[in-house]
Amino acid sequence: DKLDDIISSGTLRCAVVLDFPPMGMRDDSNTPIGFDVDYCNDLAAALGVEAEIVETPFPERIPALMSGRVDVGVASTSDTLERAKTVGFSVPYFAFEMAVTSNDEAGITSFEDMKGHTVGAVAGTYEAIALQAQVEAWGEGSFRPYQTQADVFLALSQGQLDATVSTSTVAQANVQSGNFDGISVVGKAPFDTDYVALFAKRDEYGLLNYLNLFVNQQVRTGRYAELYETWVGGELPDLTVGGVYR
Amino acid sequence: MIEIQNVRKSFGQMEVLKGIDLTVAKGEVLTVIGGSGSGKSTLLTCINGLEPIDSGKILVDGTEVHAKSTNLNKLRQKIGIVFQQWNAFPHLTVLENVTLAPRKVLGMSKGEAEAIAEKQLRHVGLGDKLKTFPTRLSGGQQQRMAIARALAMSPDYMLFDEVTSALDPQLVGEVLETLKMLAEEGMTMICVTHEMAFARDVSNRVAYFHKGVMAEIGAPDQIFGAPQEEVTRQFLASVR
Amino acid sequence: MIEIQNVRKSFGQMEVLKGIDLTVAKGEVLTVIGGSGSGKSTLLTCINGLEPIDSGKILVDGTEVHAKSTNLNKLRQKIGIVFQQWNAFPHLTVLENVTLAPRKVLGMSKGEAEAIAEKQLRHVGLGDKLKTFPTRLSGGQQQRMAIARALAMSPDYMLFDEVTSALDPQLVGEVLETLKMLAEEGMTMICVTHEMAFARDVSNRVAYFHKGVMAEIGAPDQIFGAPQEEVTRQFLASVR
Amino acid sequence: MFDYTFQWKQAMAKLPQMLDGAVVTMEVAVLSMVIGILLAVVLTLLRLSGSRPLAAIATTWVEIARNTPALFQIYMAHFGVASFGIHFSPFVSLLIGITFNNAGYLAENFRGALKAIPETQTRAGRSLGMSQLQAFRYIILPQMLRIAFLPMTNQMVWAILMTSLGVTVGMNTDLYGVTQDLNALTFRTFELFAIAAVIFYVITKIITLGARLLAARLFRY
Amino acid sequence: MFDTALTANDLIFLAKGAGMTILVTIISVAIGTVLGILFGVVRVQLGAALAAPLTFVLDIFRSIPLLIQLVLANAFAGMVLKLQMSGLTVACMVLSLYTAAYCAEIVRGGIDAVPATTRRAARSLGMSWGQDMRYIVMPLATRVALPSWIGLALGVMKDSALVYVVQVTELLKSTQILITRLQEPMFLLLLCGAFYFIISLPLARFGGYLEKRWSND
Ligand SMILES: Nc1ncnc2c1ncn2[C@@H]1O[C@H](COP(=O)(O)OP(=O)(O)OP(=O)(O)O)[C@@H](O)[C@H]1O
Ligand SMILES: Nc1ncnc2c1ncn2[C@@H]1O[C@H](COP(=O)(O)OP(=O)(O)OP(=O)(O)O)[C@@H](O)[C@H]1O
Ligand SMILES: [Mg+2]
Ligand SMILES: [Mg+2]
Repeated sequence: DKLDDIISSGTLRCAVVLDFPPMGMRDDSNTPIGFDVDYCNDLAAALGVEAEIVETPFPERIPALMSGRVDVGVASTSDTLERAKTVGFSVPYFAFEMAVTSNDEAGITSFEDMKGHTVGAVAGTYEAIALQAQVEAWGEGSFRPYQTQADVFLALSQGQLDATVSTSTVAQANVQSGNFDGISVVGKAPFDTDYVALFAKRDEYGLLNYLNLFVNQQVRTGRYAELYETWVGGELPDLTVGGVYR
Repeated sequence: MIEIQNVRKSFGQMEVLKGIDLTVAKGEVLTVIGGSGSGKSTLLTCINGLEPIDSGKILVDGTEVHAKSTNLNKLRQKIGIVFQQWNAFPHLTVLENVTLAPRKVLGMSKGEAEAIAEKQLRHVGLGDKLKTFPTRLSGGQQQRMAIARALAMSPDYMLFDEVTSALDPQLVGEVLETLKMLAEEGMTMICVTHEMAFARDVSNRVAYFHKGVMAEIGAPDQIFGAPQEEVTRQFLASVR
Repeated sequence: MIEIQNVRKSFGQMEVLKGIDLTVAKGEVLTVIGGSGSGKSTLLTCINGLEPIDSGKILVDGTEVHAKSTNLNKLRQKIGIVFQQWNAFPHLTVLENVTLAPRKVLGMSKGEAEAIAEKQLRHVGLGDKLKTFPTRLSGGQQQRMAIARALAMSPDYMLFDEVTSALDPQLVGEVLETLKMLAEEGMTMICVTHEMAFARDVSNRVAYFHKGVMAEIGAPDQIFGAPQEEVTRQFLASVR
Repeated sequence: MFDYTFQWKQAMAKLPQMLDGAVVTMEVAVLSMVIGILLAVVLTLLRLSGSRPLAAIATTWVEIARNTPALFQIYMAHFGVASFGIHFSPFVSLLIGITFNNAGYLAENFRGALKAIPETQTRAGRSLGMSQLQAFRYIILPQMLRIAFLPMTNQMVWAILMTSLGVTVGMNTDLYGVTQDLNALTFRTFELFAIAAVIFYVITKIITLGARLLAARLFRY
Repeated sequence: MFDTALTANDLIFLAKGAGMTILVTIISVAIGTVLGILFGVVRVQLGAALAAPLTFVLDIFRSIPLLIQLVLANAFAGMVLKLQMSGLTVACMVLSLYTAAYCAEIVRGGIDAVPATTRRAARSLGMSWGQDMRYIVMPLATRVALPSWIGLALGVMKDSALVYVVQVTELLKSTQILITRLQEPMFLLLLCGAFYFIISLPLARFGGYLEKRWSND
């Protein structure tokens, strides 16, 4: 099966989104770095193979897997039920709070202030789907999906967007990077915690089982906390949900 | 009256008209003959101001054609011209070809213009071709249409530049007949042509052009019967 | 020997050859005359197998042209043909035009082919045009080049299809001279032509085609002097 | 080998949404063509104007339009010009990008078409007393449009295909954008895009067919 | 605008993207041209009626956005056929067929432009079909087709900007990556546009020159 294939091929190909700091990004020499990149490297090491980072834009993560271009996704992918009809998810390996970032000139200070403004997010993400639904519910303002997180923040700093909802880690990283003038994180978005999971083909039970155990081990060995401290910092998100079996 | 006074014109280095003097009176039919490149076409396009001149003067009914103040679009309305080829507007029907200028230039209504156009087209024998496109016409019919088109502007003068020379021999006759008819009606005309029989029969005077100079001008009998100049004699011998 | 036996050929609905019988002996010069659309060109292209036939037989030196087993490329090497429109290969020089087939079809070396080509080109009076491109040649020169090109394959038969009719009058003579020269050298030839003087002077027999039928065939004196058929008489009257 | 289960039913349920997207796609394409043709006429006139600076502007436009990717032009219309504080909505950015491209290619076609119209046509018009502009408007332009009609049809098809690039500037109401959004929700990539492909194919066929019928009506000569 | 954070490293990164653009273009144009010649000749040889199925298939590549072709080919190869293909392979396959579809039309036009009488003359000298094709049709058709073919090759280079959807990092994608890091969109986009322009313009001019030269004789 796939697990055997990976081990015998000697390479693990991970889909990673590289314009999603601090989860995935590039350093000054344009080499991929970030939480997801390290996570993939850890997984490869556990399997005893070489890691290969395949950059995929958000909308192309699942197609890349389905088309056999990658073996697993380590791409901050929300584990929605709709998607689980197509791919197999592991248990969550990370959890995001959603934050609102706005252009200072728009005068937005909270999630509710976004009503009536032009807002945007990355096409195909959990927050984009939720935000678009919210804009439709408000009945005013407009929603724009861009292809990459970079385009979203570029549009935001250019003033093409008034505000965006993104994972709080990404928002903090981008605001602190100093690349974007005149934007700030102004609050939380009242969306459910966005649990993200590793994914693989849904009929690869062996591999999925391995991924579940791997996520578990990462937490148990403290590696999860270590990576979190390196790339994000602050209070470690709890990956468990109370009151239900997983 | 068309008065041409010492007109000179060059294309680049080459002097094409070398001081032409010529007057055409109202009602006169002047035929211009001459070898290829002698400047006949150039003279016609200077008369209606399509080409600028280098020196001299051309007066049409007293108006100086190349004066800055002259409204050429207006002037050209009284000078009809028909060229050797590519006259028809291929995208318009015969009727539309003829009504276009009266409507857009003279501002006639569609009905008015069509009435005039139909009259002129019937005049040149194309009364049954109104809705046809020019590409469906023979060369002779196309030339007659071009004549009707010029006539529809009610010009006082008509200039014809070798209107039959691109036609098959059997089509030449019908076009010459039309010219003859116009001449008989008293239209003032300058015809550049290679049809010597036409020149002899129809024109009041014949001018012979040679290398940019009007070598000789006179009554047809004189030019064809007793040419004064050696070059005229040679030319006439070569075309006979 | 070329034997044509009851050949029929249609394009779609239209029957273009309606049962032609004709034999051309070695060394003979046959001229074919006839109105436009009478099937003359079609017959020639059937003889060298460029067009299939519907029924009947064509034999060239005993080989049936349209038999499945016949190697047409081989057969065509002994039948040279020159068409009405100049069909020079525009991307090749005159010399290359002539050497191409000997080299590629007969497998001659470049030197060999060039020797033959030069001989043939000198033969038709183009000895000084070897390196020229055909677009720089006059129509008459292009036709002569086409003749040299066909001759370079050392054909036993030559077919000529109105080789002069697309030429300006002053160029016709030089091409007819070349044909005459070939005839005098004993080449077996079928010439479709409108040049009656040539037909009379050069050919052994003249065939008159009318609407897909060979209406009459005989010695030039007979056809031109005392045609047997009414249609022949009418045709000759119309072209005189 | 074919153990992939196609879910056409689920995808077909989205057809109405995709057809709505197709309407937006058509809007962008038609608008970009209409404006593009007008601009191309202007560019052509500028290139003929005899004024060097004007001709240079027109030529630069044409060369950039023809020598850089359409995607680049659209991206530039959105993110590029925003550096100067000029903001266009995705719809407008896409429209500007495609129109810029159309105008450039069409201007080049028009120039070729003009060459094919004999000079004597203008002369004939002028000698009837028409002004330069009238001669262009009533005599040259109609003939030019006829000669350039086939290239114009091709450009229209390209305009339709180019609308798919709108997603890069945040467009999600056109056919491609709608399809991509649906894909993000359901991940039925193959089925959804196959349906989109069929819709695109049908649209382009309707356009080429329509153009052929239109040509038969318009150009009776 | 001219003080930029762009480093030599970034320029190399951009150059790599440009290299990828050129690589994809060369492979696709090469394969596409060979296929296009094949399809074009087959179309002419079979005649319009018999070649209708081929014409239909080729037409599809010209009637669907390239972006969709790429996404579909990617999804089909991976999800349905379960082939393990790199993005580069998929990109080159799709672009090759795309090129072939346009090239077939160009080839057909070129062959049709060779006068039938010239081909008859060749055949009547005893040349076989192949020899006629090789020595007469090909050189003549090339004159007609080459300028359009150059246009096509440049078109493919520009269209290769879309292969980012199958995870191939070509020039425009590299530019976007740098924009992410450096936040100098205008400067980087101009750089990127200049690059396309610099490759395209001389070739386009050359095509125009050939067209002018050959249309005269
Ligand atoms: N627009 C032009 N630019 C440059 N040279 C020109 C132009 N028009 C005419 N000429 C040249 O001017 C000379 C006179 O030309 P014109 O057409 O007046 O002669 P023509 O007497 O009408 O001859 P033809 O009988 O051949 O019509 C010729 O040598 C011609 O080549
Ligand atoms: N390839 C073709 N397809 C259809 N019809 C053809 C074809 N070639 C010739 N024809 C028709 O066959 C008839 C005979 O043509 P052919 O060329 O043999 O006449 P011809 O005697 O050579 O006439 P001409 O003196 O005009 O050359 C004509 O009506 C012509 O239109
Ligand atoms: Mg003249
Ligand atoms: Mg014939």
